[in-house]
Amino acid sequence: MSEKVLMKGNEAIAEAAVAAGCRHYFGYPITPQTEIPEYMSKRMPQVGGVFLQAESEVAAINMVYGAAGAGARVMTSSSSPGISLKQEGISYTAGAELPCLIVNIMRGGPGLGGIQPAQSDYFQATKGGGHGGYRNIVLAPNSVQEMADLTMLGFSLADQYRNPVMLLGDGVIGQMMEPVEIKENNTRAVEKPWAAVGMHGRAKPNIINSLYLKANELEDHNNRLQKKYALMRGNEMRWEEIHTQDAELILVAYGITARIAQSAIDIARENGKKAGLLRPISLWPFPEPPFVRLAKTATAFLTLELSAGQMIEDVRLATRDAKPVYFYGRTGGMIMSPMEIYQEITKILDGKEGK
Amino acid sequence: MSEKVLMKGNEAIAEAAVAAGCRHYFGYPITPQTEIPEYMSKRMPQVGGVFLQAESEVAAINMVYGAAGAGARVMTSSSSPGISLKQEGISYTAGAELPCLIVNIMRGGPGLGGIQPAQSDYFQATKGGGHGGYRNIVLAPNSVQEMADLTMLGFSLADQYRNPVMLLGDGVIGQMMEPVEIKENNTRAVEKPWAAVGMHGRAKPNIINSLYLKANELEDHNNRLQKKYALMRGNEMRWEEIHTQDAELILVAYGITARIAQSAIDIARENGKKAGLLRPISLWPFPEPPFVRLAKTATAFLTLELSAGQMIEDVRLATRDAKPVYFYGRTGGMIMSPMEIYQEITKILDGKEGK
Amino acid sequence: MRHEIIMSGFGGQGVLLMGQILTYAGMLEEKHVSWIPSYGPEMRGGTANCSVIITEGLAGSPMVEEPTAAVVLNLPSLDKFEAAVRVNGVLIVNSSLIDKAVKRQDIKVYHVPVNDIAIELGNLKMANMVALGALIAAIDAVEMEVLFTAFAKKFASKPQVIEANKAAINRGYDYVKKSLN
Amino acid sequence: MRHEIIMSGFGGQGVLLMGQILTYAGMLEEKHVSWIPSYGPEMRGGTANCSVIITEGLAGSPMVEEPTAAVVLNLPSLDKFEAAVRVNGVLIVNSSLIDKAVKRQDIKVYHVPVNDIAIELGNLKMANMVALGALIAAIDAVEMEVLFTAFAKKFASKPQVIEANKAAINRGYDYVKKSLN
Amino acid sequence: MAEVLFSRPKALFDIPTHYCPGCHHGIIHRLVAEVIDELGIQEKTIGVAPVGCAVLAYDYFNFDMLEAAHGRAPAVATGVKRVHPDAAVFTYQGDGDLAAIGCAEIVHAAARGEKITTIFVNNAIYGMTGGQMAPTTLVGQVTSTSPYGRNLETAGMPIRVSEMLATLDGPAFIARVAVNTPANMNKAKAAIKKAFELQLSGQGFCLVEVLSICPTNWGKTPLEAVKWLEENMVPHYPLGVYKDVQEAAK
Amino acid sequence: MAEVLFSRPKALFDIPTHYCPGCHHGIIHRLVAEVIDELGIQEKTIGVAPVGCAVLAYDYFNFDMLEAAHGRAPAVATGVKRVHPDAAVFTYQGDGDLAAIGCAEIVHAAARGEKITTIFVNNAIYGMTGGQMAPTTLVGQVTSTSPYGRNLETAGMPIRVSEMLATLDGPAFIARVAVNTPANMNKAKAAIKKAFELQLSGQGFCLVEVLSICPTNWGKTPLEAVKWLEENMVPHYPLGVYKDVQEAAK
Amino acid sequence: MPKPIFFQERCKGCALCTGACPKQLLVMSTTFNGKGYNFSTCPDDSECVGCCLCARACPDIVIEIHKE
Amino acid sequence: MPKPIFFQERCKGCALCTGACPKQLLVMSTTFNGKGYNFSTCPDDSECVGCCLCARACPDIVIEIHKE
Ligand SMILES: Cc1ncc(C[n+]2csc(CCOP(=O)(O)OP(=O)(O)O)c2C)c(N)n1
Ligand SMILES: Cc1ncc(C[n+]2csc(CCOP(=O)(O)OP(=O)(O)O)c2C)c(N)n1
Ligand code: SF4
Ligand code: SF4
Ligand code: SF4
Ligand code: SF4
Ligand code: SF4
Ligand code: SF4
Ligand SMILES: [Mg+2]
Ligand SMILES: [Mg+2]
Repeated sequence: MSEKVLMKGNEAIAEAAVAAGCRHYFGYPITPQTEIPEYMSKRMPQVGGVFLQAESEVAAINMVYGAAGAGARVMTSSSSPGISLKQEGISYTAGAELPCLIVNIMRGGPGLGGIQPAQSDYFQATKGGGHGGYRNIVLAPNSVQEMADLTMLGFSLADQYRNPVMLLGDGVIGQMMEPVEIKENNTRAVEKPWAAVGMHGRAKPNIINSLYLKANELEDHNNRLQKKYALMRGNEMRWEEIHTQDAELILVAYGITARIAQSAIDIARENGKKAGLLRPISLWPFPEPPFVRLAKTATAFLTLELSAGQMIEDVRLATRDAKPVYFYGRTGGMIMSPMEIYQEITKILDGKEGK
Repeated sequence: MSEKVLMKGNEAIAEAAVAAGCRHYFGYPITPQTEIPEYMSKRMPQVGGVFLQAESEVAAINMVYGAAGAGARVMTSSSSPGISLKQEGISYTAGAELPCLIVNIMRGGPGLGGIQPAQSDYFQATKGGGHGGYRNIVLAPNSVQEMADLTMLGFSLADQYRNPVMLLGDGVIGQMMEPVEIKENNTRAVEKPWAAVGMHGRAKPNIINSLYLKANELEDHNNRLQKKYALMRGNEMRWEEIHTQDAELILVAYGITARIAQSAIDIARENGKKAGLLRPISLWPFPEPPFVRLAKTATAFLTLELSAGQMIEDVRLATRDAKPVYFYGRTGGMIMSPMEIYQEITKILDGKEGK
Repeated sequence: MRHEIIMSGFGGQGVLLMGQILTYAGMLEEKHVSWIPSYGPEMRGGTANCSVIITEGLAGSPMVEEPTAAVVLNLPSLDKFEAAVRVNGVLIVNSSLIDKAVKRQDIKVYHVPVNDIAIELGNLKMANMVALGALIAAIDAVEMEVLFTAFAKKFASKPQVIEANKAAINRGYDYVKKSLN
Repeated sequence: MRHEIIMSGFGGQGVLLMGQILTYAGMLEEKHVSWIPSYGPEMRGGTANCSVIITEGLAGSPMVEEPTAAVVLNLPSLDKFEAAVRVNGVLIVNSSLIDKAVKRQDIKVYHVPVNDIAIELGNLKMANMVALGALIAAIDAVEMEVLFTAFAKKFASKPQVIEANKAAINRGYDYVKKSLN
Repeated sequence: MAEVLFSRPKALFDIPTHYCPGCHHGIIHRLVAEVIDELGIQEKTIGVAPVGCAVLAYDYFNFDMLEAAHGRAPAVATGVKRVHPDAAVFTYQGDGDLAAIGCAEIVHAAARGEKITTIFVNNAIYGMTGGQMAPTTLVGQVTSTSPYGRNLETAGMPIRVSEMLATLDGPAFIARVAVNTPANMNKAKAAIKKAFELQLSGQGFCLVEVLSICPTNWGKTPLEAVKWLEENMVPHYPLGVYKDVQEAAK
Repeated sequence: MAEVLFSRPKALFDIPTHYCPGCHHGIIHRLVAEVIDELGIQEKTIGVAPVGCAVLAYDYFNFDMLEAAHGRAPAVATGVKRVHPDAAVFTYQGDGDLAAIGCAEIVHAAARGEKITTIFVNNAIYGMTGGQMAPTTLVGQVTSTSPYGRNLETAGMPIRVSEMLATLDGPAFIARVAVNTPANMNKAKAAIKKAFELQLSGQGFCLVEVLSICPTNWGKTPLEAVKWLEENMVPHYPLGVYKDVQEAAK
Repeated sequence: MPKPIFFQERCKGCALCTGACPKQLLVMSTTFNGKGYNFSTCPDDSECVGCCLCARACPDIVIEIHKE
Repeated sequence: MPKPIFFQERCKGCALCTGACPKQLLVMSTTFNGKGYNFSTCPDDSECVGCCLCARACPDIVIEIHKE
């Protein structure tokens, strides 16, 4: 399995999950991620795993809760409206500290919206679309290869921290095909002595739970969670930098937008304009260190999103508003072209744009 | 109805809604807001209105969607886990631009959590717990009187902007009784020529919808929404200031926490410490102007929340990190005392605390 | 004076209502008042309690941590709140159900057999009103007349119960006033 | 050279597969490649199209706005993409179904009766492969041998179809090469 | 002058639909529109469109409509009906929409006896998303998420919605029909008409399940699909009236 | 030495419960525990607790458990069972949990023939949240959200869950029982036992609906409540076996 | 005489109408309409009985039945 | 002789056991246990037949039936 194959991003997620030892998939069809359940419905029976098409996204995330609580490596996937429906379940999964992978291949909204690519679920993914103040690790691939690699990483991190991990992609990366190498399973095998598997001689029952009726106990639980989140912040920030060292203008983009930004930077450099790219790979924890560093050397930042502006808040927070942070976005499935971005770059570097 | 009566915050919401002409309530019981549906189940039949206990929160928000789309003044209410379940429906309601009031009387989380008061759904309410990048107006009362007044205001704003409005309370304000005057209906009567009421001679059907299959049309729709949101930002920021003029330290708190902070400020002032309170009443749009102004006169901000820290991001963004922003929070239903806050004030003003 | 009062007892003992009537009376006197119950499953079979604030000053936080006065109608309530009462504060103990001794020396303690008095008056359910009268005697938070008005307003739809409860309030009041002599 | 190619036609005409095989070939030549389909309900009964990038440079954005080459297998596709083709770019037109004239003068246009050729070869379904051959003849994006390998790999489980399709690709290729003379 | 024996009903706009060739959605739309014409209720009809292939129904029907979230049409219709008790409110839903994600909403609308009409198009598959298994997919049927055929052991038997809902007290009328033959089409139309009439006379919840073809995702020509429906769907989903308060009252 | 004729089952911890005086939840817990003891499956039992008064069931049962979101116990149990096909997996759910918010999940677990057991405690009310109307509340019954009595016109008739689910092909066993008399308690226990046995032998989904009292929210003493159950609930919810694949096979 | 009138550009070529005509009068074209479909035709409508079954079978309301 | 043994502090005073005893042997106390409930008692257990019905009726497993 270490030869390159041509795969859709969605398929790469599925095959990487199989390679990572995921043997339980629960999901519900929705464009543009339906290739994931479809692929799983083929593959799982072949590897002795379970593919179950749930009656809804709500049921799917709660099946994930059950399977994760029972000790399995498990995943679900959906797209924007379906992910909204999973918010209660995600909060429960985070509250009960259950490891699992949740994939959101974003489409345009709000509401039914459309089925074309978007990045307008950034807030939902990173700030907690569910209630109660939990955190998920959020990973944002920008290529089919990363779809596969971050899937494996996601399972590792989920088990390591006993926490849900969200893979946040967009319709473009989900639908596009690129060469990809599905690596051999490089995830850690983790013991799950806490799982509800039947007592089988164990003295005390294992309980999977997020209920703490006494306020002080719930606060203790939250404090434990916050400690864990601090640990994640310390260890799990991931990003990529391209041409940032001498850059006057730092483009900030994730997922497909980062790919387009890269093309735009090529054009800019050809035209003697010093633009660079800072690509957050972990959207939560948001990779603050490079922002702090680059806020010293660059003159401005330009956040690019397929939304009306969400990550820009984290960019401003990470840079402590030390330098102007500009924004350019498209919504509803419209995708910006490298040329569009280049024009924004020009406007800023030629000083025609107020902040 | 203009005499003062003693009412629970939850009841004040319900009675104010009745006074505001709301004749359709759809909801599902959940502590600590069940007094709202209970009150409505008594009152609605008396005023010829509809009380319907839905089969779930998901059904309830979609009934609201239907009733709002059919032109009614309508509301629902729930608490944290139930609000998570409504996220898809809220996104639809925002996407289809339907006016309605959604009440969240927050309790501790994540997951099932507990039933004691909390403020850990701030992100969900203000950033969009649902998908697709919409905005709701979010109002945060800090007394039973405001529960009533902001309910009426909420209905007005919802109709005015054709947008969902969320009333974000906490278990304390929901459960506490205070004297309250249910004012006479001061909401504007708004025509709803767009509503699906049957054509009755109209030439073209009215369609309630959030689907735009063509990306450019969905982008146009989003641009229209963003324009509306900008209008709201311009017109609907609300806040209260207490002792801020000469304050060195600005406490920032909403809802019940603001009440406690006020007591703490009393103690501080008695002890010669210049603390003041900036209380956001609209959490979205977040009231930036006073922050910008006070960032010039004060030396620091202290954000107080019944959460692990959510509004603090908006405080930092609003102040542009011009002054240190400290944080103190309790979670899980634990409530800070004025004394606890006073100690934080002391630490900061006596310079013992690094940012 | 800022009164911060906790009332606590079994689920069925009517402590929430007792607090509401006191709060209502405070409102009628145009003071700043608030009432807040404990809520949740612990109510079921367990104890119920509420916090009442009556003040002429700032309303502020409705939560009571160190009550200026507490009424405890059963043993678990005594165990829970004895330590919390503010120095020089007041503790009304339902001596009909609680025979444990109060340890605090720095507060004023009134032992009132509210159940017995209520039974004597013909209805155990009025024990809460007996306790309320006792509390008012001890802390003078509101006028007795206003308290009666509050009760009457609350029970406007059941005028037949008013007189008996008024008597219960009076009996509790007198019991404490007498002990003050 | 960075090839940015759009292939477009009816839902059933196999344009997505055609793009995948080209992309596969590009991958076998160790170039940077990407393929992305249009998706959604417009596929149903309407047109389908895909974008293919084959380049030795940076992969970058997989979206194609101004194709260096376009293959249009039906009239709506011509209407949709004619204007987009880059100056000096290539347009392969399925003349079996499209008799509308191409207006652009600044691009290279090849009219290939791919349906007719495919029917002649005995299977209308191979029209896409005829078009693919024609495209390669026009733009030389990959080696023909590699293209055959790509096809063979893709259809490893159906070896019986390989030869016929190879013939179809060749026929398309020859048709264009001949017209170049 | 020419007499017109058959033409488009008024309640349907004169525009082409996006449905695949042969798809029964088009016929079912027409029957609904004919009934609305015949009852003369176009002006007071409010429809609720599903998420499914019929998501654009509001483009075709010529009366007020709301587009519901996937599966929630009965809840949306409930909201509408409670505001306009005199309106003719109906939902139009596919089998994924109604029987999978919207299962709770349809059961409870039925149980409440909500005075709405539901047109339930059962084509044994998720059409719009490209042919995944539905709760009504037959055992052994190959779909894109049951590539080895629906497996009885892991996915269970297909749900018979009409039979299940008929056990509730709230429904006034429940029937299963098909539009595969002229005779069945007549029965289908009669059932739809009754389902509107009983709603309007306040009898309760009314549902008509229409067996339908999805040639595209079944991988069949329309004529093959009709045959498959007759040979495979009808045996598992017997046509007939499952509940009728009017008949019961007689 | 004293022979012990009756004592606490092993599968129940020896601690007091939070249930109200007289609440049948305690009896039903005990019956489940007795069955688990008798079948000797404590070590391989995995329970799923609901949100409802039984939310703390995991404090009382002495085996592995998961606390599910409100209504989602069947989905959670499905996840568990698919990971541990040999485990005895059961959900314990109230009527609000199972019949209202969790309606889709129970219907689909039943339809899939998911090999789990469901103990469905029908007390015609939302106990935990303080006595609101449930889908199973009787017409005319006063609750905190039906203060004038459940209104047939606006809220519909109470759902008979066992009858509804019995129309599906997936269930192996469905019975309605009560624990109001010694004889009924015996039948209840026998039904629960069968519902575990048939799960373990892989027959399919098994559900036992137990009529139960909520003296607190019914506003009655426990003895009055038992009487009310007999006089009001049993007539609308007839006791009996609604499905039994074993009997059917005979 | 009754006869079927086709709105040819709307036809999707599904052929359901051909199966519905009791007189088997309808035939699919071998040429395409603007959408690219073979469309339904009635080469000889003289035997048409005006039963409308073809029209009712058509999902796309391609056919009207007129009577002179 | 069989007889009921009460775990008195667990009793919630619901009285379900008193209704269940075929011999009507059980009586609620007039005093309270630590939880504040009147508790069930068997003032004279000599007629107890060890049927266990009281124990089975108890939701709180307050009663064990022992036999000497
Ligand atoms: C919450 C949510 N989940 C999933 C989808 C994706 N989706 C759209 S239509 C559909 C199924 C449609 O099938 P059906 O209801 O049977 O209608 P048909 O297309 O067959 O007429 C699905 C799963 C969605 N839009 N929203
Ligand atoms: C999503 C969600 N909605 C609502 C609630 C509040 N809630 C808790 S228990 C309950 C109903 C319990 O009733 P039932 O299931 O009948 O169980 P019982 O208490 O009667 O045994 C409700 C509505 C919740 N916890 N979560
Ligand atoms: S996909 Fe199926 S259901 Fe949808 S329009 Fe096409 S044939 Fe009809
Ligand atoms: S509220 Fe009702 S169901 Fe809940 S424990 Fe009390 S009696 Fe039992
Ligand atoms: S109207 Fe009848 S006879 Fe005439 S073409 Fe149509 S189906 Fe045939
Ligand atoms: S049924 Fe209609 S669409 Fe189909 S072939 Fe006949 S006329 Fe054309
Ligand atoms: S065991 Fe039987 S006879 Fe003895 S006390 Fe109990 S119920 Fe009565
Ligand atoms: S049944 Fe149990 S709890 Fe109830 S009174 Fe008897 S011993 Fe006590
Ligand atoms: Mg379908
Ligand atoms: Mg219940």
